[in-house]
Amino acid sequence: MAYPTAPLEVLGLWTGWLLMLMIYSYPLYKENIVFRWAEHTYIAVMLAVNLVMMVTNVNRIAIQPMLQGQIHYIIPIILGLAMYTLLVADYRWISRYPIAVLVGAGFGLGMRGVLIPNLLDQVVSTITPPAGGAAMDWFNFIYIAIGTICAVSYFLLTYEHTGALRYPTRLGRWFIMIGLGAYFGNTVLFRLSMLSGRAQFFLQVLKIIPM
Amino acid sequence: MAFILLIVAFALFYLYMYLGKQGKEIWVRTLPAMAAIPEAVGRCAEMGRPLYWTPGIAGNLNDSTQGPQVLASISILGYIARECVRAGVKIDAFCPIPDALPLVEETLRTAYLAEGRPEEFSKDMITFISGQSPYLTGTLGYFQRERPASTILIGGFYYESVVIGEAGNTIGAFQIGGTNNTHQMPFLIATCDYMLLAEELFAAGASISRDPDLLGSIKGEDILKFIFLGLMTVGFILGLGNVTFLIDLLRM
Amino acid sequence: MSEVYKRELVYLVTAVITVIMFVEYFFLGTWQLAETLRTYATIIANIALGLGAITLVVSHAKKIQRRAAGVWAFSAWLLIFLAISFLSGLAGWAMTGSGQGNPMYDWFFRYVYTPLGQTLYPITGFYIFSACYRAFRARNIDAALLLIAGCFVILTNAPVGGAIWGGFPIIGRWFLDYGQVPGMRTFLIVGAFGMLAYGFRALLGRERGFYGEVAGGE
Amino acid sequence: MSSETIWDKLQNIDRKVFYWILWIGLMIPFIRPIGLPISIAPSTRDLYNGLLTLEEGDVVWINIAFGVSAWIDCMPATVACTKVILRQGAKLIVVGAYTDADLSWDKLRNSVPDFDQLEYGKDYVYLGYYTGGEAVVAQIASDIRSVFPTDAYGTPLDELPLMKEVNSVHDIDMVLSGDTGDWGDYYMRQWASPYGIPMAEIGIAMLASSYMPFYKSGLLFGISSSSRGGAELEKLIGEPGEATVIMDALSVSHLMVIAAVLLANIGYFATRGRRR
Repeated sequence: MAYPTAPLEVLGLWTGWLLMLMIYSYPLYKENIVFRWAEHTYIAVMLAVNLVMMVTNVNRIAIQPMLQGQIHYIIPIILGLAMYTLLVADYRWISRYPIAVLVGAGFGLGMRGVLIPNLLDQVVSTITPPAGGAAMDWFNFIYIAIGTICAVSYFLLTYEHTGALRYPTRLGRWFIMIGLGAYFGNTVLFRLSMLSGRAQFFLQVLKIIPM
Repeated sequence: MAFILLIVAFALFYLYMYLGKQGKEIWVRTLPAMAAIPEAVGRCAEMGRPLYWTPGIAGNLNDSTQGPQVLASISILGYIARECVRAGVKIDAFCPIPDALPLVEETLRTAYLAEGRPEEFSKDMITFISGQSPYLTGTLGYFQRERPASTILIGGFYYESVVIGEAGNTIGAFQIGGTNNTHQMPFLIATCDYMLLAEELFAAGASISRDPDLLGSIKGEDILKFIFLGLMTVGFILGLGNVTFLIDLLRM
Repeated sequence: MSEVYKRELVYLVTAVITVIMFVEYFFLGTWQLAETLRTYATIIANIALGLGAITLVVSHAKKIQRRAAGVWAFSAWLLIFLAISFLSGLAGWAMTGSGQGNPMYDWFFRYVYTPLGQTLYPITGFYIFSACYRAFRARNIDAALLLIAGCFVILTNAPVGGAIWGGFPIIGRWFLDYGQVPGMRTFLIVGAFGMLAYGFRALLGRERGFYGEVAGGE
Repeated sequence: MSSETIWDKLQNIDRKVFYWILWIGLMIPFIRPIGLPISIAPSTRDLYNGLLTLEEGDVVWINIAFGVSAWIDCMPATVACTKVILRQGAKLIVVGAYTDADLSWDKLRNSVPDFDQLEYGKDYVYLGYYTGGEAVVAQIASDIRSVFPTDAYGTPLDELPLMKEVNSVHDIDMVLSGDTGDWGDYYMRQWASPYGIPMAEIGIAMLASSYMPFYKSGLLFGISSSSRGGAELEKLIGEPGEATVIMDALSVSHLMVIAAVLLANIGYFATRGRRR
């Protein structure tokens, strides 16, 4: 991508660059007037974009089908508007109905969705012995099985972690820490790779390095 | 097999909820994060600063993964709010999920009503900001301007967890975190004083209520865990001998 | 009677929809009714955004009205900019049917909204750096294990790790492929248990905390 | 406070110092590149080899489920994969799950010169933005036209030669999902698992971590992790690009993290005895 030449694009590039500096003034300096301005600008533009998306989405998935004869789409529109009764003290309770639909769909999909991938698949995967006979494969199998058993026992909430549970639960905590450490390390890659992109952009706009 | 698992789970939850109601004593391990809430509120009262609460922004209520976490967080908010009303501490609830707004408002309103101070409730306690990143900038700005003494980051989080957590640390806030999103747990552990990990998030509301009905379901969960631990142990031993019939059974 | 409308029927709606999702999953594969309900939920969640917008506008209007020190001017700017960008987007959509139909809105989208998103997401890079500094201290065995796993993975991901010592990527990859599995798998399992129990309580109408009621009927 | 040693001070360094060091440190490798060699992860190699099995006329579905904010992480790998796909003679359908999908498509289109030799509508198609999560992914599997009656430019699908014979998941030979969120899960659950369609993931680093079990179990034939995966793919196709350029910055920043961790621990152990 070459450095833009059209005036509006150049203006846009510099606007983005300045907004970046305004936002980064928070971590690099402190909360200040330019950060506050960028903060409010962002809140406004994001809400505007989301509202426009809302209008286009509702039009596409509800209003257009309704106009084409699928009259039942009036139901979610009414339920959605029922949310706004929150603003009227006496009728606030009506807003619970649309929420009940959301909560029901969320729980229904959530509960049915965890049974196989989160529970059965995980148990099967834990107890499936390695296909080959390599010592390292067997070591990994034993490590994962014992680790998972101990770590799950750490989450027993109605039993004291003493007696027979003392060592498995303590060991379980260590396995959890290893998992979280690896995850943490991996996330460092993602975050810093994005920040590198910004550092690159900073230099590109100033034409210190090519775009 | 998934259907059998669901039925077994529901039967166990129901059985122990029933036993709980019948008077069977159910002991639940104290969750340090929940035990720390009075400390968090007390700190705000001492310093005369507000308490910040957020359920994260990971998803709407109808999102299968994030919705239940947001609801669990709002359940805990009820408890926090009552503690705050008693101590005269101002709550600033940052709720970036529009469909959860009525629940947050209702929860806060009920807490004030239950403590006999309905007139102190104000809608201004609730801040809505649309979108993950603006919500983040809004929170950062708020932290520096209002300097809450304690922050409660419990719910469904995405990348904002580490930024809010670190920004909270910068202003010296006492922080309690909690999430079931594996990808954010390391950051809440790193930045918060106390943390509700995975299942603890869902159990937290029940554990503080001391309601035998709710405690019973936690006991049911533990029995289910024992069944799984048993399955895994037996399967592991069989696996060492390359016997796989249990695997075939579970795959049915 | 009003309690029935205000509470019990609400819980019933939640329960019925949850059960419909189950029936579809276990017995029918796909069910038009369940699909329609999910579409309804998407529409409701979309429309609810307007409620959030009203909340936000009212709260900033109050700040302007109060002339709240240090913030009211920003609130005013927020409302003005919100109006300009929303109305230009809406006008563009009404005329062209495209979300980015208006040149002004398109410019805001490309050069204000987009760069701000690109800026905010990476800000975590700063915070994760200082979080590493504080979290990765070998205060006890727990923290030491977190530190060791984290550092090996960091040195695996960056090309420089392998350049320093060829063993870093080998050990780090073991942590990524196997070392982290027990912990991550456990979160999947116990998180699922928690959600099942919580959902079951909601299904029976016993988990009412999130409806603003005090759990346990205190 | 006069007894405060350097180690005590190390324990309480102002965060801003770190942030400045990091910010400046990140820029240096862009000005003076180092060019450290990179190795190829097995999951990236499998992704590349999987793409090489494509035959002329195969149809590949690319889901762009990352916004412009994650371009640096996911776009280089998407660009490299697109080059391989087009050079294999396969056809391409692109969709976007984020509001800024059009910008991402422009970026992809402009980053792959191979598109210039091909014909829109016949060799590749951009269907545009869609929303609705897992339910809509399931819907597309059974009927693409119910979600995308037209392409992103308003042309009915039946007027596009490529789309004439593509109606459902059965007419697609491979799917790639580039993700920052949960869309890869949706495609795995609704496409790869029930229909056995080959699928690979182009994800941010954390997703590469969470999807590792699915790669191990064979549901995914390959994974590219973050910009590192992008750089590995760029190396595999022999065309260094945006990801390769930032690898040095990654090395420097990761080294800084390690240095900070070392410093924190040295300080911690040096002061621990006294605190006791």
